Parts: sequence; C-alpha cells; structure tokens
Amino acid sequence: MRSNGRTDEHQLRPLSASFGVLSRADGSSRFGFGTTEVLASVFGPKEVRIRDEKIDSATLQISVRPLNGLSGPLHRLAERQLRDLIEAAVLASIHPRSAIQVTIQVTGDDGCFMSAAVNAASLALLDAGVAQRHLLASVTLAFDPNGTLLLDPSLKELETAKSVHTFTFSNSNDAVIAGVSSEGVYSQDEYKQACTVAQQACATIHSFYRKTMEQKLAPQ
Amino acid sequence: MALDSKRIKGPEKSFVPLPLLVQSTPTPTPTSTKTKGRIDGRGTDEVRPLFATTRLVRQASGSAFVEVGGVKVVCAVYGPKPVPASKVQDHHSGGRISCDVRLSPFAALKRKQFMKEPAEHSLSNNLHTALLPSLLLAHLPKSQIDIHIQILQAQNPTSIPPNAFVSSLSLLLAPCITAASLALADAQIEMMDSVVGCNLGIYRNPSTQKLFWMVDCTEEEIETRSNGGGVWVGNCVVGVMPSIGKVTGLVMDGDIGDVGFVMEAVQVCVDACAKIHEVVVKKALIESAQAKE
Amino acid sequence: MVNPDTFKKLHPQEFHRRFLGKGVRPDGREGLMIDLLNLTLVTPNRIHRNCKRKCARSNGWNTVICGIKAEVAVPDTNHPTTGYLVPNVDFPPICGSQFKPTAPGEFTQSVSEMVYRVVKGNNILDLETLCIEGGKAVWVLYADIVFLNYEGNAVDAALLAFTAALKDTKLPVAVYSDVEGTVRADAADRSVSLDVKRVPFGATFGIFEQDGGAKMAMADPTDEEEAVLISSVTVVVDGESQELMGTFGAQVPIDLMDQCIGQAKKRATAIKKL
Amino acid sequence: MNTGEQPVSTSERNFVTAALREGLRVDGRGAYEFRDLAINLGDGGYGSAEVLLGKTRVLANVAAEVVRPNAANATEGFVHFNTSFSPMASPAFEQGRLTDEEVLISRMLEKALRRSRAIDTEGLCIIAGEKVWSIRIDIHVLDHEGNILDCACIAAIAALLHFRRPDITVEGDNVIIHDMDERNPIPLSIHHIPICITFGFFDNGDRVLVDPTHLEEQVQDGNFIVVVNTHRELCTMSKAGGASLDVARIIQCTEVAAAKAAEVTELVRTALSKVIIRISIYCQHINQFITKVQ
Amino acid sequence: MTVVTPGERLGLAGEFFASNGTVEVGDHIYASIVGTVTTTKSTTSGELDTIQVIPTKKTMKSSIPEVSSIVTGKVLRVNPRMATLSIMVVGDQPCADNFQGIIRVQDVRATERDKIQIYNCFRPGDIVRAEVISLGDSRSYYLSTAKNELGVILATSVAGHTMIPISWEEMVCPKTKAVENRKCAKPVAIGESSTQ
Amino acid sequence: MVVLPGDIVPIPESEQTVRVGPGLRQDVANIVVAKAGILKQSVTGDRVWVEGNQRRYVPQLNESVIGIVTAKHVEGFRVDIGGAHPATLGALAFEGATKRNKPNLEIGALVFARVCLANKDMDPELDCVNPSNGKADGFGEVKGGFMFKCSLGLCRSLLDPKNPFLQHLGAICPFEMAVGMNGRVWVDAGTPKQIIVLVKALLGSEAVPYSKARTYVKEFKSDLTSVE
Repeated sequence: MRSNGRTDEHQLRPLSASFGVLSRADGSSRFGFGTTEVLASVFGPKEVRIRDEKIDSATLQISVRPLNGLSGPLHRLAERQLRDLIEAAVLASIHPRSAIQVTIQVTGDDGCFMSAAVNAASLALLDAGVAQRHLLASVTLAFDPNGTLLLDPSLKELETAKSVHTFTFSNSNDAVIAGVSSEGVYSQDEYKQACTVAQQACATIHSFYRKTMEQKLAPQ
Repeated sequence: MALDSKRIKGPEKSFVPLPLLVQSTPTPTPTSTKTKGRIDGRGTDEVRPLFATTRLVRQASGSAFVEVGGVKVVCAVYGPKPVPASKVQDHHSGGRISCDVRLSPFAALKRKQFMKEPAEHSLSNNLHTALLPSLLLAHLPKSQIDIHIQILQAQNPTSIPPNAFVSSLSLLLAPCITAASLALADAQIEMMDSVVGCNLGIYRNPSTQKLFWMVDCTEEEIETRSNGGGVWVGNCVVGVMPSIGKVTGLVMDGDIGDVGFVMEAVQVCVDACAKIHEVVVKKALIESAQAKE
Repeated sequence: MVNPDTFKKLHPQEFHRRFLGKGVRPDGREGLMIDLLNLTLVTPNRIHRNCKRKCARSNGWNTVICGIKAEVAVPDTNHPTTGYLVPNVDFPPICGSQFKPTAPGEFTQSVSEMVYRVVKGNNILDLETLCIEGGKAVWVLYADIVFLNYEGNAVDAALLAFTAALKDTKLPVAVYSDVEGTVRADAADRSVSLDVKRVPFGATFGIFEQDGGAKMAMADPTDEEEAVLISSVTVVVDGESQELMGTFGAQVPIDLMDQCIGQAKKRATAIKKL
Repeated sequence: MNTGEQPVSTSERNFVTAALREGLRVDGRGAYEFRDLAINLGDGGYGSAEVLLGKTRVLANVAAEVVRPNAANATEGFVHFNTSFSPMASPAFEQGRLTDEEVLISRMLEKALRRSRAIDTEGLCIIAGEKVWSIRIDIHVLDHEGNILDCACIAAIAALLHFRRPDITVEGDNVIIHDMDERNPIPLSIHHIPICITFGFFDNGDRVLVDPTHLEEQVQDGNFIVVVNTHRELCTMSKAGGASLDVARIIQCTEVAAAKAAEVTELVRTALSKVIIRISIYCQHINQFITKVQ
Repeated sequence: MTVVTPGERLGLAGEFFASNGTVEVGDHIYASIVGTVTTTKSTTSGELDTIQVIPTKKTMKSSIPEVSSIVTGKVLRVNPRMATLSIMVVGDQPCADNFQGIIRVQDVRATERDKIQIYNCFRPGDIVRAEVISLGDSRSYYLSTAKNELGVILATSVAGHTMIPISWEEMVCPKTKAVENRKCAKPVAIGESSTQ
Repeated sequence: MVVLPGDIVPIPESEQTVRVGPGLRQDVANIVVAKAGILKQSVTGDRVWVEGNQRRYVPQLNESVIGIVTAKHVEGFRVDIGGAHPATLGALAFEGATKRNKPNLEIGALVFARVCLANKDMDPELDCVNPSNGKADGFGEVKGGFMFKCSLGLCRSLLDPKNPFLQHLGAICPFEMAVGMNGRVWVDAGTPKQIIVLVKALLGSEAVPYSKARTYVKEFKSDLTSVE
C-alpha cells in the first residue's frame, strides 16, 4: 500500500490543472500531482534588456522559486533543464529581440515538483497564447531499495529511493525524449523500464490536458 | 557570516586539525652555518630558482605560469576588448587595464571560502600600479586589457593570524607581477619593458639592534621570524623594469630603518630582478616565440 | 578572399555544418565517436601540507585542477556519524572570456549541481567512514574543481579531475580528545586512504541533425561546435561496475540515447586503465 | 515611472479623482470597504496559507528547524521573515534589483510582525544555550493588484496560526522529535494578531479610502499605513512621503483602522475554522482572542 | 634571426625610424614586443631606414578598429536613426571580443542622404562591410558605408535562404524569388583583397 | 473542435491552395496547430484558422489600437501599446499636420491610432490617418472618459457588428466607445457612475453567450438610469 491511498506502483496521484489563475500575468496555470502543486506564470513577448537581447529569437527568462528557504544551485539546474525543454517547444523566432518570461512558484511539495513545474509551464504558455510546436508532459519515477519501480513517488518514497528519474515527452512524437534527468545508481535495463512506463504516463497526462482544455473552451 | 547561496553548502564552520602535542617525527632544524646564511643555505642576496613558462591557457590572448618556492601562479590576459560602457572616462586617453587576482580555495592551509578577501583586493591594486607604467596603452585607444591571475598554491599565508595580510602580500605580489608581465608579452601587448617582481624581508639583529635584509624570503623565513639570528620587522616588495632600470612598483611597511637603508634595500631588489629577468624571463619568452614557428 | 578564421567568426553554424557533413571534426579529431580522449594527467610534484591531492587534467583542451582539503566539523544533529563531501565547480575569469569576475552565474551553479547529484549520498564514498567521533567530530572533504582553460563539455572534465584527486587522497589519523573538545592530527601523516566505491566517468554527446533530418550524436563537443548542436546528452557510468550514475539529456530519440549509453560504457572501461 | 510597469494615462487619473469626488470607486466599493478576502490553507502540510484580497494574491509558508542559539540571548528562539517579490506578480519586479516600494513593504512587515513581539520567542527555547526552534516565514507576492502589504500581513498571520511544530521530549541533552502522527503537533504561542490597514489619499488629503487597488495606488497622492491589533493596541504606523495630511484626518483613520482590524480578524477566523483540522483545539485557541474583543 | 624581447635596446633614435613593434624612449629605440628584428632600407634618400619587430606568432594579435580601417560586422538592431553593428572582423583579423559600431542614417550612402529609409538598407542579421570614420562615443565607433564596395555582403531572406545581390540596392532570394532591398556592397573580385 | 499545439490539421483534398490563418503554421507537408483554441473553417473551405484568446498584443498591420504617450521627440512621439516594443507615432502622421502646426500631445495622453508598420525586426509605427481617404475618421487624441484593459478576445467581440450587448446598453444610456485591438477599450458617458456601471457590464459580457445578452443587460438597467 503506497502513501495517500494508491495501491498499484504505476498509478499517478490525482491530477489537477487550472488556467488563468493570475490577473496581471499574460498567461498562468496551476498543475498538481495530489498535494504537490506548482503555479506557473508567463509574461511575453515583452521588452528585454539590451544585455540579454538576441537578434534572431526571443530570449527565454526562466525563474524557479522554492516554497521555503533560499534558492540554490538546485534551482539553477532546474531552470537550465526547463529552458532546454521550453526552447525546443516554443517558436521563439517569431518574436526576435523580445523576452518570454516563465516564472515557476512551488506552492506545495510532496515529491516530483520538477515534473509538475514542466507541466505547469507548458500549460501557462498555452494560456498566454505563445506559439508552440508541441506541449510537454513530464513525470517522475523512482526505484525503491528492493528494486520495484514507483510512478509519481511521494517525498517519503523519494527519500529512501535508490534512483530517481524524471522523463518528459512531447505530444507530437513520443519516440523522442524531450528531456531526461536521472540520478542515483541504476542499471541500463532499469533505465529502459522507467522510460517505457514514463511514455505511457505522459500519454495519459497529454489526454488529461486535452480534457481540461475542452472543458475550458467547449461550454462557450 | 552570510552563507553563500550560490555554492554547494557544507557544514556551518569547519576547522583545520591542530598539530599533535608531541610531533611524531620531530623535524630537526638545521642550524645554518653561515653567519648571515639562511635555513636553506642561500646568501642574503641570492634568489630562489624560479620556473616560468607561457601558453598555458589556450582561450586567452596570452598566458603564463610562474612557480617560485611553494607559490604557483597562473596568469591569463584577455584583450584588447571593448571597454564596458560604465567605465569609460574620456576615450581619447588610450586603453586601460583591469586586474583581478584570485586565491583558489585549496591554495592555503585553511580552505578559503569563495568570497573575495581583502588580501585579493590589495594584490589586485598593487599589481595594477606596478604594471601600468610599463605598458604602451596609447596604441590601444578605447579598449581594455583584462589581466586575471589565479593563485594555485600560496603556501599558507592565511595561517599566520597576526600579520597574515602583510605576509600574503609580500609572498604573492612578486610572482604575480612577473607572471602578469610575461602573459602580457605573450599576448603581444606593446610594452616598454617587462616587469619583474621581487620581495625582501627586513630583520633586526637583537644584540646589535642593527637592521639587515634578506632577498626573496620564503614563507618559513617570515613565519619563524628568526633568520640568521634576526627578528623579522619589515617587508618590502619591488616591481622593476630591468632593461630600462626603472622601478614601477614599491610596497614597504614595518620598521624599514633610515633612508640610506631603504635605498640600499631597493637597489638590492633591483639587482635581483635583473638577474631573474636575464636568466628566466627572457628565456621563457624566446622559447615560446620559437615554439610558435 | 576570406580566411578560415574570419569565416568561422562570421558564420559559426555554416562552418561546423560543412565539417560535420563529412564526419570530420575541425580540431583534427577524426570521427564522431572518438574512443580515447587525449588525456594528459599533470600532477604537481609537491603535495601541499594539508591539501590531500591535487591533479590537473586536460581532456582535449580543458585544463582543470581539483584540490581536496580535509577539515573537521561538528556533524549534523540528525546524522551524528555521517561526514561531508562538498564538491564545487568554479569557472574563474581566467578560463574563458565568457566568465565574468562576478558571482557564479547559472552555468557555473548548474554544473556544480550536476556534479553534486552524481557524487552525493553514499554513491562514491561511504560517508560513515569519515566519522572521527560520533556526534562530536567528522571529516569534511571540500573538493574544489577549478577550470584553468574551458572549451566545452564541463561535466566530463570536472568528474575526471574529481575521481583522480579522490583516488589519491590520504587522510591523517585523527585523535579526538574529550577533555579539550578538539581534534588533533599529525600534519605529515598520510596513512589513511579512502575506499572509493565507485568511479563516476562522464561522457557527453552533442546531438545534431544530418542533412536528411536524421539525428546523430558526436562525442565530446567543444564550445564552438555547440553552435550547430540541437542539444546535448550526458551519461555518467561507474568505471568498475558499469552501473549508470546519471543520464541527463534533451531532444534525443530513444534509440540514439541507448547508443550513447552503450558508447559511454565502452569509453568508461577504456578510461579505467589510466 | 519605473520601467516595465504599464503607464497610467491622464484620463484614467482624472477619472479616478472625479469619481472619488462623488464618493464612487472604479470597482464599485465604498470608501472604507475591503475587497473580498479568501484564505486557502494548503491541505498538504501545516503552516502554508495562500490569501486572495480581491485579485492580489500572496502565499506565506512557515517552517521550523532546531538550531543553536547565539550566546547573547541563550533562551530565545529565532523568527526570520523573508519577503520575496516574484516576477510573476508584475512586470515591474525584476530578478535581483529591489524597487524602493519592495524595500518599504518588507520593512513594514518586519516591524508589524516581528518587532511587535507578536510571536513569543521565549516559548521557542528547547534547551537554554543548546537548542532552540528557529521559525522561518517565507512570504511570496504572486499577483500585484494593489495593497500587497495588507494581503501579505493577513497571509503571514494565517500561516502562523495554521502552523504546527512537532512535539518534542527532552532527556538530558538529547532531544527526541516526535513524528506528526505520533503526538499531536503543537501550535506557536502568539501574543496578539496585528492587522495592517493601508489608507490611500487623493485630492491632496481630502479623499481617503481603504485597501487601494493597483490603479488607485498609481494615482494616489500618498498612503498611510496603520498596524493595530484586536486589543485596539497600535503596533506601527507609517506615513512615508506623499502629500501632507492634517492631524484630525489621521486620528479619524486610526479609528477606522481599529474597527476594520476586528472585522478582518473575524474574516481570518471564519476562513481558519472552515479548514477541518482538529477543530476542537483550534477554536479555543482562537476564541481567547475573540472573547477579549467583545 | 635573433628573437628580441620587450625592453631590448635596438639602436639609437637618430639612426632609425621606429615603426610598429618598437618604441622610442629617450634617445634609444627599444623593442616593445617579442619577435624578430628587421630593418628595411628607405627607398627615398635622406629618409631614415625603418626598423620594426615582427611577431613570430602565426596569428597576429587581435587588432582593434582604428579610424579608416575596414571592418566587417553583423547588424544587431535597426531604428529609424541608425543601425547598430557588432564588429567581428577588423581588416581580415577576427577580434577576440566583438566591438560595437553604429551606422548613422546620414552615413549610409553618399547620394540623396536625406531620403534614406534605413530598413531598406539593413536588416538585423545581415553581414556588413563598413569603414570606421571616428572613435565615436563611449559605447560604439561611428561607421560609414558611403562607398561602393561597402554595405551588405551577405543577407538571408525572410524564407531563410542566402540572397544574391542583383543591383546596388536590391537582393533576390533564390528559392522564393522575393526581392528585398538592401544597401549592397559591390562584389569584390575573389582574388583582390579589399583591405587597404 | 478544440485543438492543441502539435495537432495536425487535415487538409480537404478538394482544395489545393488553403490559406492558413492565425494560430496555425506550415510544417513541410502538413498544417500544424501552434496555439490552443477552436478550429474554424471558412464556408468556402479555403481558409482555416484557430480562434483563441490571449492578453498580450502582437502588432499587426492596419489594426486600430489605443496607446498612451510616454515620450515626446522632435520628430514624433513614443507610444506604449502593450506590445513587446514601444511604437513611434510621427508628428506629421495626423490629418492636416504640417511642419509648422504639429499636434501637441502631452505625456500620458490617450491616442487612438492605426498600425502602419508592423515587422518582427523593427519597432512598430503608428499613424492617425485612414489610408483610404486621408481623413482622421475618429483617429487622434482621446480626451476624458475612462480606459480599461481586457483580453483580446473581448475586444474582437466588441468590434463584431452583430454584438447584441452594445445595442441593448446603447438603448438604455447613450455612451461613446473606442475599441483598440490591443486589449484596451475607451468609454465615455454622462456621469462617472454610468461609466463605472458600463465598464462592469462590458467586462462581464465576455462570459455571457450572445443568446442571453438581453436578460444580462436588463440587470444593469436600474443602475444606469438612476440619477444620483
């Protein structure tokens, strides 16, 4: 029996997503795996400082802010990984010499805040009407000490995990890994197993996006 | 102290283990035979062997590595590059240089935090004043030359609490000046002459209360404060353009005796620098020039 | 009319694409999947008194020095017997004109974090062996990795320098005296060596698109070649047990990723012999 | 005019003042009416509160850890406030550089909550000189639609009231920290609840209103902040610059503030009580404040 | 070929004319860089021979823009009053760090200077060859493209293909045949190098 | 039919040339969705676009916008129109403006103008002249009244001639309105109270379908007509 009532290892916590949460931002969204919740906001295309200006595309300014405590190198790496993902997803060449600012605020952290951040960022870009090639869905997996693969682990499960993997897939081509970041000690077949389970989990998240979007737009 | 949130953090405070009460293998201190001789048997005006080479950092326009005694210094020169807009005075006055000296965390006995220390600021400023007169900056209008120095090993100036600041200055400034000038020459920056640095310790003989000097003191000579029977009371570092024979940088502090003594000490340093220049610096430059054929 | 340097400066993408089209590398390394890095191990002759081990390492033209200093500290209240292993990667302005003398930017911090993720916990060292006196004093190993010349592919070079330095680190026997509450050790003693469980070896590949759109990987991309890359993949393999210790990547097809892992494992064994 | 913030046109400026002369506000509120307040207490852990005052949104989070006290006052715990203005709140909040508005707000919060001794630091001591609790309150401003200070103050108070630290037992000099499920976690001992009321004034002092929106803040001639608790005790007061205000008007405002404070505390109480966490312990903890007010 | 280091005395000031690589201090000429000394006889009689030190390093040190030197750069920004360039190559020497230069609207062309619409001359991303006319202000050099062989030497069309110049003010995209106007440089014959 | 970025739009075989509207892009062979929204097809089937909503304005040629003057220069004004770059408005870009009599706009003035240059490489340019007849046609400075910000979708619906809300509100109380495509709407009516109620009604109308317009507007009838 896993924490918060989940029976099967490969079961996601209840997903939650909402749009237009903030009034000042051009686009905003909140995404959650159970109690892990992340708020993402998008400003742009907006004015950029001469220093960061690029002549052929928009400059992506990513900022990840933790719930409590000072932000450290962990958040800088999260920002760099998010930028690699979003740079491939957003058609930045449409708005040269401008900035697209994505800000992530963790509002509840019970494990896998990074995956929630990727999903929230992708939905916020959708809400802001920024042209994108594809949407991103991310999920985290962990191998517990006796080798079983847990999907969407909670904080307790992460503390005792042997290895933790975060996979991101796009909705247009699931043969390409949009992003992967894994740590700890694991074998190549464990990596392969995690990759296939992640593929299906991301597919369910993509269909969850579509359902939420239909509810938002369909009633009109 | 403010924890540096931009680095991987270890424990709050950590200490260097204290030496054992009874030294397991007591190192015998050899009593120097020569009256004015030193622990390592050098004469008062003899200079330690100095190893210098160029072309160490491929990315830089010019670079140099200098090793003397326990001190290892790497210098890289980038330039000429555009002057940052904030720093431009009247741009017709020719180029400018900016110096930045850094101690590596593993350079000294105690692991140094990544924060900048006062010793690094004073080293940068003194280096800047020592190099400026030698460079022909008029040939490079509106541009800036960045001189970066990374001290890989500095014996342990920070281990002597009272005048750690002073001894780190005297020990490190001289090799920095030599390395910087070598790197500038390697970067083909036009200069009147290369600049060589040398330090000199001033000791007072307890019995005769007379001052005497020792050229190119090692860290032990400063730390143990007794050298050839004298007590270490002062310190002097000189930067010299050997071929033209002009002194470009002079830092003296402590009890440096009367004017006569000071002139004599400076002259000794100038001769020592000329020797270093002749034997080591020119050879290094010529070697690296030929290597580029 | 246009010499190669000027062409490379004005059109970096075009310059590298033409080379890669023919599978040749502009810096003379042949082939995309070069097997053995040209690795020179420079160890300064004199080990400084307290600093355990220093070695400079240059793969290709990256020159990097890792110095490990051992000090003593009071352990964390809720882990009284675990020591600390604190890795930090630093890019001083000496190693490249793109690094400013200001505080570390996002690049420096993310490389430090990547190395920390590979090295943290008991992956490399059993931190319990660093305990001098439970609850009172433990060893802290500060591993400071400083780049002297940086030309791309930071994580691989940093891990190489780190493992070389760690293998040669020797700690003195430490004595904790309750009376004084201090730790004493003989400075010249070099008796206790560390038992290193795993040797992390990093292999980074650049992903680029062939003319036909097929994605290919090239080993050990330099800073200049990054102009033509879509993304990069870093695989960290344990030299001894061939277990994976880290896979970081973006925009890479699943099969190409497996190829990179296989290639990384092959190169890890080659490096172990060094 | 700070960069990034959208400029205000003269017609908007004139309209706001003209409407105020007729006692009207752009969003239809009365002069002394607060925007509707919603407090969402995270169902995850204890001590996090997201407060929505109209459209202004502030998230506060409280965390505690055991640390060594500093020698000066060995029996006192620590309370750290950290206000961070997230770039998501408004294009004017840049990474790094703090505008003077942000500095003023974080300083006011510090005065209102910490210096006013709202939280009892003596109670945070575990072993004098050895171990004390250090409480860290992070305040994140997520959406800037005006009057961040009042919203942040309510968020901090709600988070502090909602926060529970694990129970501990002390044997000799080692401390056992019990898990949340073993022993009922313990709330912080809070002396009083300071409530911050911000007044904006227009037409150089003739018109005064409570809880200004972002547009009203950009148009106002100056503001005047009163922090008062439910026992009608004044914690801090600030009138930093802007047009001058005659003394009678200031006294009248503090009267209004005192009444408003009771009203807002009532709102905080209902929001907290709506959250089902061992309501029994909860309510009598709050009631001791309320009974004194009647 | 003796290699000299900076500070070495080469000769008396009276005998030689000190050219690059050397410096005159007091009445002597000293070497100012590392290299080999060469003295060239002066062609016109009465003139002093010139002495110079040529650096042995294969690549010359990165040069900096001086007045009337021909530079090549990439257009960063265009606004109605000027185009901002990042100077990447001075003469045929790439410089380590890019300098910033601007082409004011009145320096774009020698003819009809007041009817110039700058976005018909330059677009961001174009590679432009220009001449330095002054050291300019604190941030950038002032450049001009008022000669025939100066102007855009390479531009990519909206569709992303390298365009071919068809007249001094028009370029055509090979794929979409779309014509875009630029202030083009007269293509220089391959052999002849354009640096003065 | 709701579409998300990355979906491929099926092209009807009958049509050879299909004109791709906003929210879609061409990727080698097929048309791919770039923005989320509802896929719309023109009756004749040759035009396809995605109807979505956003708040950030990207300047397009010939769109009328409301700007705020932020700086005055000799040759014109700098105007903030809510886009990525500030727009420039030439001093001569007004009806009947000559070198001698130039319009004087103070900083902070509201301007209703037309985008006459929109290019991703350059800052947008505005003018206050209708290109077809050279007249001002309502362009130029806008004084008094009140300006509120809203989503671009609401602006498009307010500019739709068939919009029932405007007719009903107009019947109850006469008001002037200028709608900028950049998410800014200027309103003026008799008394400030009426303007406030109008703003509330217009902002609320975004969530109300056209069919329920009449009942929705009736609620505001009392506030609009009561004379304070």
